Amino acid sequence: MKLEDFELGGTHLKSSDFKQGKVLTTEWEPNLKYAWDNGVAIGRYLAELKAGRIIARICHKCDRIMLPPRMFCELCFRPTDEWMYVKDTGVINTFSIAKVNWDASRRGPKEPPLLPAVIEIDGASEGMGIMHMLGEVNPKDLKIGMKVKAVWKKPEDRTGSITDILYFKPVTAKRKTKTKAAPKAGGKR
Amino acid sequence: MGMRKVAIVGAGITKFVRRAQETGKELSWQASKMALESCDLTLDDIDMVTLGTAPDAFDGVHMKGEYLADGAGGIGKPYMRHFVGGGTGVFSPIHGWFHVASGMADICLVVAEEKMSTCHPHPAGAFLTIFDHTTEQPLMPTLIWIFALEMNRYMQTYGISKADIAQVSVKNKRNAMDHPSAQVAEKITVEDVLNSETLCWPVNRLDISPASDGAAAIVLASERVARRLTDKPVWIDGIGHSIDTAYWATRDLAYPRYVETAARMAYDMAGIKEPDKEIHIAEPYDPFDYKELHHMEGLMLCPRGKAAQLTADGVTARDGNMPICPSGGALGVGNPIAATGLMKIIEIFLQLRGEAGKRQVPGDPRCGLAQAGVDLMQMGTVVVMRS
Amino acid sequence: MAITEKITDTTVPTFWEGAIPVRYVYTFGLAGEKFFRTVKDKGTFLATYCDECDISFVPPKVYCDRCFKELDSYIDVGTLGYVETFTLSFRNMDGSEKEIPKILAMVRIGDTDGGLIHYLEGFEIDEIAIGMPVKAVLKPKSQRKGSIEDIIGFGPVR
Amino acid sequence: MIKRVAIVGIGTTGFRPVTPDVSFRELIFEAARKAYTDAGMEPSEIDGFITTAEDFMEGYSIADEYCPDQIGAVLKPTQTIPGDFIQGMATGYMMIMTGAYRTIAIEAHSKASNMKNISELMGFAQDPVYNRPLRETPHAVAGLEMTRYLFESAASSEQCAQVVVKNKMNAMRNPYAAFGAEITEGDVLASEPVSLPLHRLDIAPHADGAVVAVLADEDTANTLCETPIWIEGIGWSTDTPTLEMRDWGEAAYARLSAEMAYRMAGIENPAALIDFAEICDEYSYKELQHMEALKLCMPGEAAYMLESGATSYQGELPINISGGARGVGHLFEASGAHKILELVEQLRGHAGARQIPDVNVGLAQVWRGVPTATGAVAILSNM
Repeated sequence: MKLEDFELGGTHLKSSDFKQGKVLTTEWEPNLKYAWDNGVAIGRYLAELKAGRIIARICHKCDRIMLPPRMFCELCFRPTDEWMYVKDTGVINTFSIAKVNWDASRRGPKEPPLLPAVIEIDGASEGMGIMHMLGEVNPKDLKIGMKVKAVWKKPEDRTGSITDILYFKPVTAKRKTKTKAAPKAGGKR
Repeated sequence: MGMRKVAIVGAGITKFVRRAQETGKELSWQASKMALESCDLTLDDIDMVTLGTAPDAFDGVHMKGEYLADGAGGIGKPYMRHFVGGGTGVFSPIHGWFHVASGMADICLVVAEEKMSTCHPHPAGAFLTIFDHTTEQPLMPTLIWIFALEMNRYMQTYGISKADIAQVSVKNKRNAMDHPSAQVAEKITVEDVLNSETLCWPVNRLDISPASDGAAAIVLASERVARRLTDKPVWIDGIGHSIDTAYWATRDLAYPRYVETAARMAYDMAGIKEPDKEIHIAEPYDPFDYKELHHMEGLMLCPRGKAAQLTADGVTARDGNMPICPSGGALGVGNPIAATGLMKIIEIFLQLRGEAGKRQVPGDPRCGLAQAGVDLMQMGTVVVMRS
Repeated sequence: MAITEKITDTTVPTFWEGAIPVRYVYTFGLAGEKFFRTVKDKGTFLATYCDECDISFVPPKVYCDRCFKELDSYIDVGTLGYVETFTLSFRNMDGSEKEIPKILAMVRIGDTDGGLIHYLEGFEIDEIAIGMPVKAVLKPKSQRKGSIEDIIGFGPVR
Repeated sequence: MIKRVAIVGIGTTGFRPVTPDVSFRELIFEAARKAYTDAGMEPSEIDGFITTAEDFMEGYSIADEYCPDQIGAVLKPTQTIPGDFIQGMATGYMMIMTGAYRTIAIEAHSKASNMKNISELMGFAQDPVYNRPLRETPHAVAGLEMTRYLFESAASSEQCAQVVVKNKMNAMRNPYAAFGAEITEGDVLASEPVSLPLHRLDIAPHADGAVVAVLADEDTANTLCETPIWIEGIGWSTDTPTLEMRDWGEAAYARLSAEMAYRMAGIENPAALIDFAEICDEYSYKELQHMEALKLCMPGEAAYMLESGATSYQGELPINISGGARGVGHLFEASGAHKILELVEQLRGHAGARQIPDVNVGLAQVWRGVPTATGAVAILSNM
C-alpha cells in the first residue's frame, strides 16, 4: 500500500469558517470544579508555607530528604520517617523566560516576561527541585546554578499555598532593581 | 520464549489539520476504514478493537473512549481504551500486541484519534491542568514552560545552541513535504526558526509542533493470519514502556531515562544489542525540536549530548546513515497527540515494506523503531519493528 | 496503617480547590452538519441507510458502525415517531431541581432504527404510553439556528 | 505457554463517603502496600502495572502522569486504562498470557468526594451535539432505560426497590461498605423522584476508596500462595454509544461480555455453575436487567428470583453479598475492583460474617455507567 494511493479523510476548516458561521457549531463550558483532599503530607507542607517555612520529609532507608514532602517513599515503597525543615534558599536548576500566559495568550508589550524555574532547595537531597518563579532580576542576568532565596508574602497575606512564596530572587543581587515584584501571571482562569 | 509473533498488516490515516469539520468519531472511521481496506479486511474480520486517545480535555467529552467507540469499529466487540499521555500513540500497538500475542485475538484493529481544535480558543488551555493541582497550578504554568525548562537544562548540560536544535525543525518540516497527511510542511531555514516569535525562551514558535486534529489506525494479526493476508508483514519484535515519577522537578532533566528504560525493555525482547547499528530507521517523538535529540539519546541511538552533531552532519537526514523522522514527524506532519504516535508506527511500517513513496529511505531498511512519550517528561513507549 | 503518621484531629484536614478551566466549540461533523442544516431550512429529519446491514441511522452517520460502509445518501424520514421509552425528569444536569418536572422521551423516528431524545410537550404523564405516536414540534423557521434546540419537543399527532 | 492467570494478592482501604484525612496518593498507597504484603512481594519484583482512571474524575487533564509513585511503579512498565478495573484486569491478563510478564499489579480508586459537581461531570460524557444541550440530569438516561426494562420484563418499581432493600441489608455485614442500612421497599418508593421511575434511593451514592490486586502466571502463583484465585474467564464489550440507536430494554454489553467470559471458562450453563455473583446495581433495576443479560435466569424472571429469595444472602445464587454499589457506594472506575475484592474474599473463605459456605466459582460484572454501554465480566474460582 501507499498513502498516496488513498483519498485521505480530514476536512480542514479555517478559523474564519467559524466566525462567519459557515459551519454549524455548539459551545460548552463545563463546570469542572474540585476540592482535592490535601492529606497528611501536602496538608502539612501548605500549613508550614503559611508559617513561612518549607518542610520536607525524610526516608531513612533511601537516605533522601524529599520535597514536596510525601508520606511514603516512591522508590523503596515504605512509609517515610521524619519531618525536616529545609532552607528557603536554593540553586537554579533551569529556567525559562516566558512571554505567553497559561492559555497561550501573549503577554502585552508592557507586561514583563514570567520567569519560571526549577529550584533545587538547600537542605533537601541533591536534585530535589520544585517549580517556582524568579523575580527581582533582569532576565538577561539569569544563569543556571545561580543562588536564590525565597521572597515571602507578608505573614498576614499568606493563605497556606505555594504562592505564599512570591518568587525567588538572586541572593547576591548587586544593583537594586526598581522592578520590585515579579510579574503577575496573566489571563483569567 | 514461545511468544506468539504479531505483525502489522494494514494501515490508515487521515490528513492532519488544524481544525477538522469531522467529529472525532468520523475521523476515527476514516482512518480505520482505510486500514481495513489496505489489507482487504472488513469490520467483521476484526476480533477486538483498542483505541488510543489522549486527554478528554481536548475533544471535550468525559470518557471519550466510550464516545468514540462507534467510529473506531468497537460496537459489539471487545473494545478498550488506553491512555499514557503523549506516549499514547506508540502504546496503541503495544496494547494491540497484548491482545494478539496473548492469543485472545487473531486480528485486532488499533485506532488512535485526537481532536484538539474543539478546545477553544486554544488547546493550550487544557495543559494548565496537567501540572500538580496544589503545588504547581497556582503558579499558572503553561505546557511550554516544562519544555522550555527541560530544553534549557539540556542545552546547558551539553553545550548545545538553539541553532543546533533548530536544524531538527528544518529537517522535519522539509521531510513532511512528501507526506500526504502533512499540516505544516514547509521549506524553512535555521534562521527562520531562530527569528520566529520567542514564546518561552529558549523555545520559539517554530521549535514547536502544531495543535492538530487527526486519526490513524493499523491492523495487527497473529503470525498465521498475517502470512495469509500479506506477503509483506511487518513484525512487532520488541515493545517497551516505562513511566518515571510524577515529581518531575526532582529529576535529571537533561536525560530522558524513562525512554532508556522503555528502550532497554524493547531491545531485550527484540534481541538488539547495539541499537545504533541494528536500528536502521527511527521515528522518535518530536513535539519540540530538541525532543527528537533528547529522545535519540534516550534510545541510545547515539551517545548523550551527541544527537545535535549527528543532525548537523546529515546522518539523520532521509538519505543519511540513520534517518530520523523521515515522515516529517510531529513538527512537520502535525501533532494530534495519539494519532501522531501511530502515524510514526505507520511510517516505519511503510518504510520497511518499501512503500513510503517519495519518503522512502534508501538502503532497504529492515529494522525500525518508533517512540513516543512525555506526560510530565516521564513516559516512554517504544516499538521495534522488522520486515 | 500504611503510612506511619495520620491525621487524628478533626480540625486538621484541609483541601485545595481548583478547576479545569476549559471551553469548547464542537463541529457537528459531516453527517451532523447535513442533519441540522435540514432541520433549520426544511424542518424535517434525515437518515442514512446501510443496505448491507439493513440499518437506518437517525441521527445520520456517514458510516455504518456495524460494517463501516460509507453512507452518502440521505433519506427524508419526516418528523413523525413513536415513544420508545420515557421518563419524568425532576433534575437538571447540575443536579438542581427543575421548577416543573419534564417528560423526556426516546422517540423512534418513522420506521428507522434510530430516533431522537427530546421532551414530550402537551401531554400529562399519565397519558404517555410506550408505542404512542408523536410528532416533532419545531421552533418557527426564523428562530432556528441549526441545533437540537431548534426542536421544542414532540407533541400529539392530530 | 502460559495456561492460567491468578490473583495472588489484594489490598483495599475500604470504602467511605468521604476521605478527608488522606490525599489520593496516600489513599492508594495504603491499598497498594496491603496488596503487596498480601502477595508477599515488593513492587520492585512486579513486572508491570496498570492504573484505571478517567481524567475528569481525578481533576487532571492527563491523570496518567500521577499514576506511578503511590503504586511503586517508578520507571516500570506502567499504563493507564481509562476504563473499569475489570477492563484493567483484562489487560493484565493478556499481558501475562503473552509470556512477557509474570506478574502485574492493577490499581483502581475513587476520590469521587473531591468532585464538586459530579452530576454535571457525568452529563459531560453525553454527545455534545445531540444530547448534552438539553442539560438533562444524567440519571435521565437510566430513567429512560428503566421504563423500557420494566415494560419489557413486566418487573415493577416495587421489585426494583427490593433490590435496594436486599443490598443495603447485605452491606450491614460488610465492614468495607459505606451505605449499609435496614430500610423498606416503602422507604425507597417514598424517596424523592429523580427521573421517574427512578427515586433517589434507587441510585447508588458515590464513595471513596482504593483497591490494588496482583496477578501472576500459574507457576508464579503456585509458588507464591496456597489459594491462588484463578481467572477462569474474562470478557469486555461495548454497545453503541449513540443513545438513539440503542436497544433500550436489553443490556447487550453485559450479554456480550458474559458470552466471552463463559466461552473462555467453558461454562455452558452459568445459572448452575456459578455459586455467587457481584453484579452492577448502580441503579436498582440494573441488578435485575444484568441478571437476565448474564443468563443467570431467563429473560423476565429476575424479579421473581429476587422475590423468591434465591438471590439473597442465604439463597441458591446470592447476588451482591457485599452490598453492591447500593450498599458499598458507587466507585466509578473502581466499581469492578470492589466486586473482584468480594469474590477473592469469598473464594478464599475470608469473608467473615458474610462468608457463603462452600463456594468455588464467582462472577463479577460491571457497567461503566450512564451514558455508556460498556461492561465487563470476570469469572474467578479457587480450584
